[in-house]
Amino acid sequence: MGFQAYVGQGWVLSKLEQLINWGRSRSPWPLPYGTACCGIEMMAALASGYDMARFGAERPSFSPRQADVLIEAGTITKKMVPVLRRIYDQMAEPKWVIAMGACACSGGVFRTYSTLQGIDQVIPVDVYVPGCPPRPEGLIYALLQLMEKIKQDHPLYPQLAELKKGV
Amino acid sequence: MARPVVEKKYSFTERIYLYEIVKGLGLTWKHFVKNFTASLKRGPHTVPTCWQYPEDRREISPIFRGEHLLLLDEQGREKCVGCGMCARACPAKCITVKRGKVAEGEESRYAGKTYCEEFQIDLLRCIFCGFCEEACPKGAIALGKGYELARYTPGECQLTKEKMLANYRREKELGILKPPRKPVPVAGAAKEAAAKAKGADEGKAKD
Amino acid sequence: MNDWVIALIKVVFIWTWTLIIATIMTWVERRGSAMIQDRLGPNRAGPFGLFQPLADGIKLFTKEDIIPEKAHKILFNLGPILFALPAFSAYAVVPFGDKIVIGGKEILLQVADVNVGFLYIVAVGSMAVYGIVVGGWGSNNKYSILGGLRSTAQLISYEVPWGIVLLTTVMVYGTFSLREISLAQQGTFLGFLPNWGIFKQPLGFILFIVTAYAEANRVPFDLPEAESEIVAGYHTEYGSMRLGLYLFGEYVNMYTLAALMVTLFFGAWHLPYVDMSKFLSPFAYGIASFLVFFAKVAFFLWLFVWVRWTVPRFRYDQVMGLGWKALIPLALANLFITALVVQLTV
Amino acid sequence: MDFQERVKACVGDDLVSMTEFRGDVSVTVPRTRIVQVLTRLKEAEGLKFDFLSDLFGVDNSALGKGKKKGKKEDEEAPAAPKPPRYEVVYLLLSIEYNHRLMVKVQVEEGQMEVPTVTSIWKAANWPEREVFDMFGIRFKGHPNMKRLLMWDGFPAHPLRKDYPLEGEGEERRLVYGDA
Amino acid sequence: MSRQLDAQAGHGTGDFVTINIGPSHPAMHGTLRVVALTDGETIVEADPEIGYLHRGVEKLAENLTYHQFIPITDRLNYCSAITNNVAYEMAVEKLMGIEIPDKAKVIRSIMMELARISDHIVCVGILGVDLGAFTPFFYLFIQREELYEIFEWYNGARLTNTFGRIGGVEADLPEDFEERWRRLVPNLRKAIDETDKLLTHNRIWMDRTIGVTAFSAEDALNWGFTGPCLRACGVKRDLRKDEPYYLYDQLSFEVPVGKHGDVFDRYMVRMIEMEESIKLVDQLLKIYKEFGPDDPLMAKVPKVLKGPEGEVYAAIESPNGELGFYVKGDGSDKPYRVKIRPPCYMVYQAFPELVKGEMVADLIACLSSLNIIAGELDR
Repeated sequence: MGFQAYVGQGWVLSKLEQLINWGRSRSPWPLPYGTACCGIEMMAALASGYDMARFGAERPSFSPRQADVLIEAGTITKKMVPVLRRIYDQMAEPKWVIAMGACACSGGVFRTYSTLQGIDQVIPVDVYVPGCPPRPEGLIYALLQLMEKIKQDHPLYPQLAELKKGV
Repeated sequence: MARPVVEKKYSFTERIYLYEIVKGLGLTWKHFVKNFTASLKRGPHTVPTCWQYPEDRREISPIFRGEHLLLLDEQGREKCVGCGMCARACPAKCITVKRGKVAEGEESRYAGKTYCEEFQIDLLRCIFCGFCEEACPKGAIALGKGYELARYTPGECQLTKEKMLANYRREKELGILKPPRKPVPVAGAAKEAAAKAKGADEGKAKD
Repeated sequence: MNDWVIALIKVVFIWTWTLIIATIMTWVERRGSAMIQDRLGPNRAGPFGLFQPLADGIKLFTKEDIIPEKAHKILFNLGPILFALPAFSAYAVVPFGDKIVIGGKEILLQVADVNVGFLYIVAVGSMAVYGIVVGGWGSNNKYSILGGLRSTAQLISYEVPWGIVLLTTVMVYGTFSLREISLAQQGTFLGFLPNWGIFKQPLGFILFIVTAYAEANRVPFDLPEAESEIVAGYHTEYGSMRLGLYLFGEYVNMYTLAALMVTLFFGAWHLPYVDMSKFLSPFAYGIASFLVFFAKVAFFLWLFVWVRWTVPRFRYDQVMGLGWKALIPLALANLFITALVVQLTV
Repeated sequence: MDFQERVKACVGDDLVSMTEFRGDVSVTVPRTRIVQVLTRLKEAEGLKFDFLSDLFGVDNSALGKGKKKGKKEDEEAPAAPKPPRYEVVYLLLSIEYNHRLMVKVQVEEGQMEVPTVTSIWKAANWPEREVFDMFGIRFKGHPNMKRLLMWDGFPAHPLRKDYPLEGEGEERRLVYGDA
Repeated sequence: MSRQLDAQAGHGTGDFVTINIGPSHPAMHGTLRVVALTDGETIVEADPEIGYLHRGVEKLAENLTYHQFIPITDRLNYCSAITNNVAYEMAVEKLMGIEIPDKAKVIRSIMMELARISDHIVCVGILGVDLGAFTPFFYLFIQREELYEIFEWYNGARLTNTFGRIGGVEADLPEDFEERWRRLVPNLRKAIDETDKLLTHNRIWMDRTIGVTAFSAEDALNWGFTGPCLRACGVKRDLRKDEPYYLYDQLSFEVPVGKHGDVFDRYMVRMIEMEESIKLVDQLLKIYKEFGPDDPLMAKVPKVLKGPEGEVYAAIESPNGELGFYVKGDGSDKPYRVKIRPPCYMVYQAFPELVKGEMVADLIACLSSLNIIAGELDR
């Protein structure tokens, strides 16, 4: 069926979709992949000063099966690339990636032989957070941006989601 | 390699687990009650130690190093002359500056004879160390207070000249511009002045 | 309305009630732990974050269901069911109130007044071990196997003191049926004390609460899913709704154990000195007894959360050492003393 | 300075050269005699260098280039005997007397082999592996002579001066099942 | 490395299990990997693998000028960035023979002691979390937020505060520094006291930490231990006392020393050191008051720093131990070779010795008590 068939979302299905998106955006369990200085700032965001648990991200799960958002905080060296790739592949499907900090987004100040220049060469990234390290508010702002992105997701219409991703 | 063997000595209250555990429970109960009553109050900042970010923003320092600004002088003219000193001073080499000659008609818009046609900072590389601000001879660039920089694609994270000027205007209205930097008193200054006053030519600072 | 319809209603009521309690418990755990730690806890999903468990449920429900390729399919699926089922079914014999009269019909506020209530609970309680071991072994992951190993050793070695303490309470009340035990805790004891189990069995209560924490895998005995040592213990490989079942099973297990503690030691639905049935109408009395019972259970559920965020975790051999070298001798001593006392007084 | 005399006496005839810069005394010792010299320095009762603070390599191939520009400097360089390219530096510290000493060993491009000092200090285990990883200098008698910081399949020795900063595009293979 | 362990397990008696406590593990500080050969729960042999955060900082140093390398030193031991900055600047100043003014020395000492407190906060907090006690981490981390505020009001960054310049300090202490510090001290002492009450006399904590991975003094010295891990083994060695730099010879503070070098002693040494640092900052603030507002903060330093030919090694007492910078100049404006002597590098070497025969839970406890910071470890 062509794309037109999906233009009008049935009232019922779109409501269910919004419910699913609401559920997913309200409890993003993070996989805190903290390798360097941004890991300490992510701890500050999870700790009581800024409390990312207010957004439902209270249960950091280190097992990739139970995590939704891979918060990649810190430098990824070329030695770490297979580990990162394997963990990303093990995560269950509706998964998102926040690249926190200059080193994760683009290799930052370390343009050296052993640093991966940006994790988007290895895994798809949903939200880039500049800063070295970004303030905890910056990370929570990124989480809010991610929630907006989840809200526009189409879990029940895979083709629509592909089209939207393409645009 | 003999490992020292350690024998444990407990006082009676430590030997039975419950006394210490109950004391710990008492302590956490105090925290719980304090926070529970605090959280019932209205208003964003209820629990004193927790800043609920989107509603209740924490006060940040006047000299916080955040998103960059391109400064205008009093007559609203761009200070930047496109010399590229900041690009050279940047440890992460994330600034690209393209210098252009000021055309006749636009003296009112630019302070110097040359200006920066194109000024781009790759925020994904920048480590916000503030060296560009220190290295700029004209004081044309400064680090502002923006910290909400998360974007969906790397392209949106490139800071262009327009964005920096827009940042500057926004922060100027909000009145949160950074106070001008106080010059740092240098040790040799007093002796330096004395030496110059005496007109001693073999003064040690030949720079 | 004949009997089996009433029984059906009671079962449905209990089933939904435990589910509601389990969801509220996730919320209480998150907000409670946040309050203890000087922070706020979820407050985005609904007022005070009340819909947070709902959001977690929806997210877990719609997550991709991963079965690891080298995992043992049947055992992997069986694990959570074997863990959650005993937790739910253990509640069949625990009374949650006295009697209630609706439309002239007197209904017992207990699903099944089995006169061997205890044996049923002990039997079903030890079924939970299979859920963890089967899940741990089935997911073919070193951390899970370690988690499964630890949980078998811990649960089995803590069933012994648990059983002995239950035995002593049976000796005190002389009956296995939980209903009679609850009824027996009416009135006062030695003049001024309420006739509750805790005053007859203080040491028994302490032992019971310690072993209950081990049964429910709660800190300081949460070795099977020690967060920092073996990543997530037995449910490392579990993803969406199976993980939900495990988490639910844990909370329902806690609820059952809390209800048991209240029934045995804290005078199930009796207020200390006042006898509610005298001045309340039978219908109101039924409701009141249910509320009093639930208030006590709520305190013990809060105690689970409270202790979890205060106390560090044991090491594996210390758990075993404490179980065998400390709890079992104490339980046996308690048994002999009670036997002596019961023999002399009767 | 009696400290320098005592060091000179202790090192004895193995002394190749001794320099002092900003208060840090550094002694150069022939490559094959390093273990004996260090044990002597450790036991000498006046010095008691019983603590190995650090051990690392330096690549001296580009030492002269930075300073003087211009043609003249190039002809004069080959005339002087080319100094040995690598240098392994041992930083010693005495816990009782609180003084420090730098013991240096020159390593030629040809034989990149230095006897290990893990027999004296167990603390030398990883630094020696790192010097091998970064410069390619092997340590004879080392229990576990393998790369430390880079992954095993890394082809080059990064801290050499001729190796570019951005590296030569080595990627770690992305295959599952690889330990 | 892990293949050789697998082989052993395969052909060995067959009942050993190789557990790969991999880089992404809750207690592995992000980038450490330990392949443990375990017999049931006890560890037969542990083989740590590092290098997962090796960013080539030393090679990068050879391509940046002296001044540009300062922000990179923040990223070494990122729990206490200021100590790395000061150590690097001290080494470069020693190389160039620059003497910094006294007021700059006082400000540097104050900031280093604050960084020491914040580093110990992270270490003790994470040690608690790894042993199951989550709450002390949160109580302590609130105080670290207050310390972040002090750093931020001083130079504009919370964590990676590029502190100081070669030749002195870039700014004077803000006016409200004294008032912020007076407000912080009671809360800090209360948080430390609460952690002490929650953990130190708790028998579960004592069982988990006393006698676990104990280490003798001469082994510690042989393995190159420095800092709290060495003091826990009973050696009274502190660079601030033995090789005093800046004003530490005028200040009075004791050096806490443990007896058995086990996890409990390392924990206690860090707790007492936090208390000592608070006293030190108070004394330093008294000295700071004697300086006038326009006393010099920077020495006379040429615009472009050219390092003379020669090599220099300067070390200070960082929260983890002796942090030393070896800087070799070759006359140009870029250092020829910079070697960083990270304190936790030598401590992590002895990890297989420390952990042999202990249980898996002790491996985790020992690792977080050593306070291994990967940025400093792998450079």
